[in-house]
Amino acid sequence: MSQAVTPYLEMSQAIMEAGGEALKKCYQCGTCTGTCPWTPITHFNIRKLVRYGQLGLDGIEEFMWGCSTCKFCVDRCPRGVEIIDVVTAIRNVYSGGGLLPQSLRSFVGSMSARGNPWSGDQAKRNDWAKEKYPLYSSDKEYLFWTCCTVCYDPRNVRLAKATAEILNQSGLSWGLPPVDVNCCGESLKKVGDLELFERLKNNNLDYFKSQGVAKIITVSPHCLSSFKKDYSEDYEVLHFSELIAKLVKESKLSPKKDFGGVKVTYHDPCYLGRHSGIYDAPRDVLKAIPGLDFVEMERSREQSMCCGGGGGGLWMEKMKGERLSDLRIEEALATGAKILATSCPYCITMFEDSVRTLNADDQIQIKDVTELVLESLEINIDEPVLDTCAL
Amino acid sequence: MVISFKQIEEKLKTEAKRLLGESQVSIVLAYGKGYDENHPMPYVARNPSDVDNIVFNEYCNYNLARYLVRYPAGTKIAVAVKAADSRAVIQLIQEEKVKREDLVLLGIPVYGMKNPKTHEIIDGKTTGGLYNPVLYDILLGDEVHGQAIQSPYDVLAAYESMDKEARFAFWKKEFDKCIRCYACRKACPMCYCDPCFIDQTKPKWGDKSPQSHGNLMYHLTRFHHLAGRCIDCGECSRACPVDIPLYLFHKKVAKACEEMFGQAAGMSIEDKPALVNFRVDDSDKFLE
Amino acid sequence: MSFEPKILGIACNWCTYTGADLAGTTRLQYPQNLRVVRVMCSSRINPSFIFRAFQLGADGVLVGGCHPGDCHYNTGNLYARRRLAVTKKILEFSGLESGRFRVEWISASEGNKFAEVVTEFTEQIKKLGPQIKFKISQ
Amino acid sequence: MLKKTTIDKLPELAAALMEKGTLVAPIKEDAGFNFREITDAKQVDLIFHNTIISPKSAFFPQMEDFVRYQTGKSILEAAPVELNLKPTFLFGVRPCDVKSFQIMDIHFSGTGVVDPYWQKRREATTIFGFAFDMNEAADAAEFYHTLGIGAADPEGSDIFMVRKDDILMLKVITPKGEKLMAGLSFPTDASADEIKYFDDYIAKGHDYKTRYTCVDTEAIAREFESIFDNSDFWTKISDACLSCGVCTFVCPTCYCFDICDETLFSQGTRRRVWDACMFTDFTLEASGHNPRTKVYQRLRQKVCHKYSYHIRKYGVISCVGCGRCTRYCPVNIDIFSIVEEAVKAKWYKRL
Amino acid sequence: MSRIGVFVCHCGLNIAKTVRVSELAEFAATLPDVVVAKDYKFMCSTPGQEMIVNDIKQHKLDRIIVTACSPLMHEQTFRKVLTASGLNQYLLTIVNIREQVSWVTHDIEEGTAKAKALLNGAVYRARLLAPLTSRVIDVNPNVMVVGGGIAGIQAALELANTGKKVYLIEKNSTIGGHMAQFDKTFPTLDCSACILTPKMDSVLQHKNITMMTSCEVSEVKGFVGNFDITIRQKARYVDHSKCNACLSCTEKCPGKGTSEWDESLVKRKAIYIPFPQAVPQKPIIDKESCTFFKKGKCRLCEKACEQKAIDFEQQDTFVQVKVGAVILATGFDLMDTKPLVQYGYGKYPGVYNALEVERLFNSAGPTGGKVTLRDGSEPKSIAILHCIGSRDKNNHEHCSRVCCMYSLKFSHLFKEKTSADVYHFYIDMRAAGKGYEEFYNRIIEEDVKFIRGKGARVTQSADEPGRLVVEAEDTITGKFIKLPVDMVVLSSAIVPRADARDIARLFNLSTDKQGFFMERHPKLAPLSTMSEGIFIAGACQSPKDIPDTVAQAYGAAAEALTIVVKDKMELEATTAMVNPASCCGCQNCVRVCPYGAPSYNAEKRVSEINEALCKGCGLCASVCPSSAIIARHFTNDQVLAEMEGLMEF
Repeated sequence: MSQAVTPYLEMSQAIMEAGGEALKKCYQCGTCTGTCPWTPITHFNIRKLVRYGQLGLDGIEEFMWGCSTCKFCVDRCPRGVEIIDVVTAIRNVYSGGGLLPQSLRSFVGSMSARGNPWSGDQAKRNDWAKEKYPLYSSDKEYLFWTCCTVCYDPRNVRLAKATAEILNQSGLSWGLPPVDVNCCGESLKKVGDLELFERLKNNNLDYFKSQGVAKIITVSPHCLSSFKKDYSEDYEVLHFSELIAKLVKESKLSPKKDFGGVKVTYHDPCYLGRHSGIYDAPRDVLKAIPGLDFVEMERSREQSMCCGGGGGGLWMEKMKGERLSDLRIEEALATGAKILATSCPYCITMFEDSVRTLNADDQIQIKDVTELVLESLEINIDEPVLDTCAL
Repeated sequence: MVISFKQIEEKLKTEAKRLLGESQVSIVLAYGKGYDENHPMPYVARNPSDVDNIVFNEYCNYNLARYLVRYPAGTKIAVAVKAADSRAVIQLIQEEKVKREDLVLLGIPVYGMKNPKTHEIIDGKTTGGLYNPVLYDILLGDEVHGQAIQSPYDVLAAYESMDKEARFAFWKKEFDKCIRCYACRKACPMCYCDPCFIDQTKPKWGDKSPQSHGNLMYHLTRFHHLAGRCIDCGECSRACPVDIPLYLFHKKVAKACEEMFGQAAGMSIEDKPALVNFRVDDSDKFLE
Repeated sequence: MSFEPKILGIACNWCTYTGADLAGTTRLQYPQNLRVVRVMCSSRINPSFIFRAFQLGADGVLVGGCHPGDCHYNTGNLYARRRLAVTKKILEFSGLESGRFRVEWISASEGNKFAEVVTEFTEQIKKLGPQIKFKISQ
Repeated sequence: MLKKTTIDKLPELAAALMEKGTLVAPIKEDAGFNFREITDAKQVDLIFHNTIISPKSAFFPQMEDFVRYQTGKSILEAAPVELNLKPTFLFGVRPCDVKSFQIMDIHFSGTGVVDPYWQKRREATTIFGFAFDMNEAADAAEFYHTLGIGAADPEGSDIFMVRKDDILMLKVITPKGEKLMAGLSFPTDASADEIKYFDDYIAKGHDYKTRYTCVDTEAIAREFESIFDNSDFWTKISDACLSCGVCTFVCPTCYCFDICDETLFSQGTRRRVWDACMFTDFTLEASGHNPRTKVYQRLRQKVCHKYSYHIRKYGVISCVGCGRCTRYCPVNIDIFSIVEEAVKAKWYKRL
Repeated sequence: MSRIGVFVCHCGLNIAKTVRVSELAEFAATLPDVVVAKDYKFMCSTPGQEMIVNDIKQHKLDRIIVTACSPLMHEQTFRKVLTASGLNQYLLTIVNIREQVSWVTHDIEEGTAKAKALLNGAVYRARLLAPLTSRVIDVNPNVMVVGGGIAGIQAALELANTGKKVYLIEKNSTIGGHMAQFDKTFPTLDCSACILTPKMDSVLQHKNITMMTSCEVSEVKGFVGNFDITIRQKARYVDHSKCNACLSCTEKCPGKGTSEWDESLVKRKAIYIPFPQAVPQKPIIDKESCTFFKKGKCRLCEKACEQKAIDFEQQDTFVQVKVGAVILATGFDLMDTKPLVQYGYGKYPGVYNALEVERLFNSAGPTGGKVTLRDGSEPKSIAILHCIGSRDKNNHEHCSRVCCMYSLKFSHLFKEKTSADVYHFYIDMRAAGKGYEEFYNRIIEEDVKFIRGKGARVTQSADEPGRLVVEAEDTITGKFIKLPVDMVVLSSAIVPRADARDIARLFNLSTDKQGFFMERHPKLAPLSTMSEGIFIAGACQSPKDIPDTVAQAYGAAAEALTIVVKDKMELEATTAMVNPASCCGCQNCVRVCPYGAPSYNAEKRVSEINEALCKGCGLCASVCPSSAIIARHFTNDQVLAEMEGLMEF
């Protein structure tokens, strides 16, 4: 017996006021679900989520956390509905009532208390740099914005160091932000805590304004997208792969070490590709490194598959068989590549987990583009690599 | 090296004699002796013997382009053209009043022409400020370089910064001096309409009497008719017996046209006069 | 008695005049200082009309035409845009307050825009006061 | 008898005249001097060579309102414009300009029908002639000597003035001048040698050389009649001419005018305005036909009117040689050279 | 000197409420030249009109001013009144004191004052009104129909049957258009060729129709009633006058070209007729694929032709055609779905677009009507994906209207010709035409499966090579469907012809956002356009099915007939004219006129205006520096006088 439900329009009104007004444009054609990478492997159904939002039906909370904001559906939607904004709005309205899943509670708690998602001590933010690199001051050209993940996560610290070393090599004037800055808040916003996001954003903005920051380099596409879309426009924000591509083209950086023809394939992070439209820069860099045999995966560029880390996915536990990063690793292995290169700390983390759970870490290595460039410049930043699983 | 007027005169004479001798052209428009040295006159040489009366000195600043429309279409004419005059010829070609192939342009690069009334050097303040002809077949002397190139519109700054009341008072005083002798209209190479709109009686655009409103209508409409066509030769102001500074207003309209339509008058034969042309993406800001 | 300006309106038959009629049929109220001359196209407006209007004592002149691209004679108002722009520059340089001459693109369906523009323009002219510069004193 | 005053007392003389009526004298303007009604006595000074527009504008103004009428009503009921004239003093008129009044009198009052406006203004005006300064060279454009006018020719003036350094001598010529001078208190009588100086100055005036060619009016008229059909001559002469209206508007002996109605709302004014034979629509007929469309025809008309037809009709050349037309012509066309060229070989040599 | 009659209308209370009409009439009486000034309750009523006629006769009036509603309302009515009373209809001025005075103010003082000012302006203008006679020109009786599809054929036949001469211009080598490519038509499933070929033949036989295939419009001059159109006759390299259609030349030809007619599913000879019932049934040579043109030798077809009809030196020729009206029926194209990579069109051989499937069904098609895949095998399961590129902001926002119905037709034909299972991936099943819903029910009963969800992706099946997988969500169950199929049919968007914008520019039409021709009014004038005498019919105006297309063809034929049935046509009298005495030959008018009405007469060195081309906008009159151009009824002095009158009080 199907119990009758009545539309609860105040709820859909609230969702619309929280930024989801595109809700009303959807004519339920199902293209988004058909396109969504999660549909085949989970019971998450984005069209149904939007439908519940349209009529304000309850029971929405079970599957509103399935979306990793990979923007595949937004690109395909024939009505041009900004589905990510709808999802964010729904999460904002519902999470207000404390309906946050267990795995995200520590994430949001650390954000509000320590200004970073990794419960890392605020003061130790720049410890990875060991004072080897300069702090930003207004006379410098670039601010190298260190994403919290590359500050605190041992695996991703290598990205920060690699970037710093390459910047030194390039002769550009740059500097690090001080410890009192906090997370760019991209994932926090997608999780729905808009109020906290504003606070973190304003704190960063005050720092930018006080130092007269104009150009920002970041290694994380999430910071890139957050600065470009949610912060004010008067900053020129570059992903580090774009800068390397420019430097290589202007032959200010010349990769030397030959990798001996090893096969490499590239994964387009959703926030670098579909969100920010940068596809060719990382590929140009890889092709500039001698001895790398570049091969393209079947689902690449605009069709690239998500690693599952976006929209708070990095902090949510997913059951085995329901992880996109596993599928992506299999796709990479199918190309016969020995190295899976990408340019986002979230993807690096997700792939490192999957390659271990699939115990394929001997068949394929996960490398960030910056690491490959560093290696080809024959600069060694290695200390004993901590095994992240031990954490 | 200030080009000596004498050298140019000699070259002008030899060229004129050659062109008439070989009957490449039926008339040569140049400058001739007046009732004394510093009052030369425009002169038409029809056969080689006339060439001896040709002179060239620092007072020969007439724009000979205005005589071109007086001769029947197709007459082969050689005309001596200085910088501004060559732009007038280009503008006439643009408006199909003369054909390029009927003309032999004797370009005169010159600096140091003087205003006969004030004896001051004529420069960018009252004219377009160019020294070398924009278009010519034969150049009677090497190009003038090294003179200070100042924008012809600098002189406007003082007037543009005036407040509205002062500027209206200034122009009212100037236009009240006008005795409606129409020397400015007849001196202008671009004003070849005969009869002019002000001569019409049906409709009567302005009264014939030299009152301020009749003068205002005549002058403002003429400024509009020359919008995008005036080549800033300054002849109208020099021809005016009561010295009304008409070049100021023409410069302002020319500056506005250049800013709005991106095209200066008489600079290239391919251009189309600004006000008989349009661009779909002309911005509506012009009208704010 | 407060100053009641005399404003001359020149309206193109296909768009602005029809828009004005629409404002009438929809009973929109607007000040009655505007006196409209109907012409077939905004490109019919000779700049000398504008100078003559101010000489006849108009305190303000409002020209209305179709939006560029919608002209019934398809390029008419594109020429008009340039010619009226030059007219505006000439009036300004001659010392007339630039607020007294205004060009608006009003389509046949924009009755409300017509009423708004007339109301706003009348207020603006009231602020500027009577126009005595060009006016021919009898 | 001869009176005299000093240059620095001129303002008092001017003030005195202003009390008696309207004083019209040359005033400095941007482009040169022009006769204007004086409002402030200090404006009057006599350091000009000659005015741009001739003093004819004092008797024959560029715009003269005849009658004001209501549109829609018959013009017969309209009231003519009353010429309420105060006595006028035309101060500082050069001898050649004074002579021009006599030529203009032929047309405005000498040939039967009298033009009331010209006549009233002429009678109400006392002319203060003013001799040229003979120490200076004559202006390049002037050629009044050719027309038999002396640099200090008192003929036609009511009072004639000669300046010697800072002394200004005034001699009464006509009874009108006499009556006026009697009314003026302060100019003192001149001393004997000043009188002698004054008379010598007048005599010397006649030999003062300007551009000169012996002018036998009869011969000139015949010459122009014979050359009338020589269109090459006239085309060559008029090659440079713009056919604007400057020469006719500045000329003291040009008197052509046009009558036009200027209406506004329901009032209209019929007024006379100067016209120029050089304008294209001067001879435009109602049918649309225009006998003189070419520039050379119009220039020929202008020159022959003064140097041919006028002689045949009134026996006098309608030109006083003031040189204004040559000085202000935008392309420096010189009527004197045209006359010389027309009569070329014969008369010039015979001198 | 003029005797003006002023007639003020109360319009019931519409005007009288906020304008003191009697005071207005008294004021009018005081104005100079006003002989009669009256006010009446309803001027546009018959008694009102009679009052004017009587007053004209009685007071010998020669100018009439009607102070009432907008001229756009009743100017024609009062012009007829003047004509009836023997006065020239242009000696009339309407003063708009309703829409622009009484209805826009509540203050009767303001209203009356403004009405007086407007009336005063009208009196000043009326004094200068001149009688005008509108020119009459003769109308060319012929009509041109551009586009030989069903719309063009239908319109041409209708017009030809009325006795009018019709020129039917077709870009392709045969008429018939897209309809000739179909096998069956919905909803009646009658065979497309059976209902179309008879019409094509009657076009061929019809004495009033001149059929011009392989032709394109290259230039359009003239105006309604007198169009002068240049047609480019493309070189066919076969002289159709000599050819007797024996087609022996096509047998010998070695050339291989992709057959456009069969949507390049199959090759065709270099000398070919697109399909057996092509009209005209005479071949043409395709330059790109003809070995003679490519390598300079072969000429086998020339040898095979007894009629000696082959002519390799043939050039494009230009034909001048004069007509009175034009109907554009240029049809549509199917959207190229290659850019939509997610559907794999052009990448996977099993993916077809709608027209290709139509050719598969057609017995004259590449497979002789057998439904086989590109590798010849018979598909066992077929998926038809609706709305590909249509109803999609990123591609075409419009709904292409016919895809649902032809998709249903496809599924019927698939069921009939193969034993395959047929699936539809749709969003809404739009079956709104007559007999459409019934057709939909019939198809459902033929055991066709409908999945309510737009096809999201087509990929190659991992486990069964050669098969495809359609991924979509069945939004009814909310389940994600991965359907393995052999063949995918994309019902892609219907878009305007590639050269639609050029044709629009030739005929001075505007096109809408999607590129279809813009009708004058979507509801009240769907077949006429902003250009007088140019009409549109069929899919070139917007996607539509055959019944609507034919209906529009009838309509357009009727509209064209209204023009060409009369042999004379009255032109607007308010055109412009040049006063040669004042013209200085600056040619500004020639440069600006959008209609090319003014032309420069070189000997007289003055401009002249061809009044037939002139639309009366007055642009030339305002650019003329010596105001030599008189814009009749809006002359310079009339406008100046009106302005003076308006500003007097």
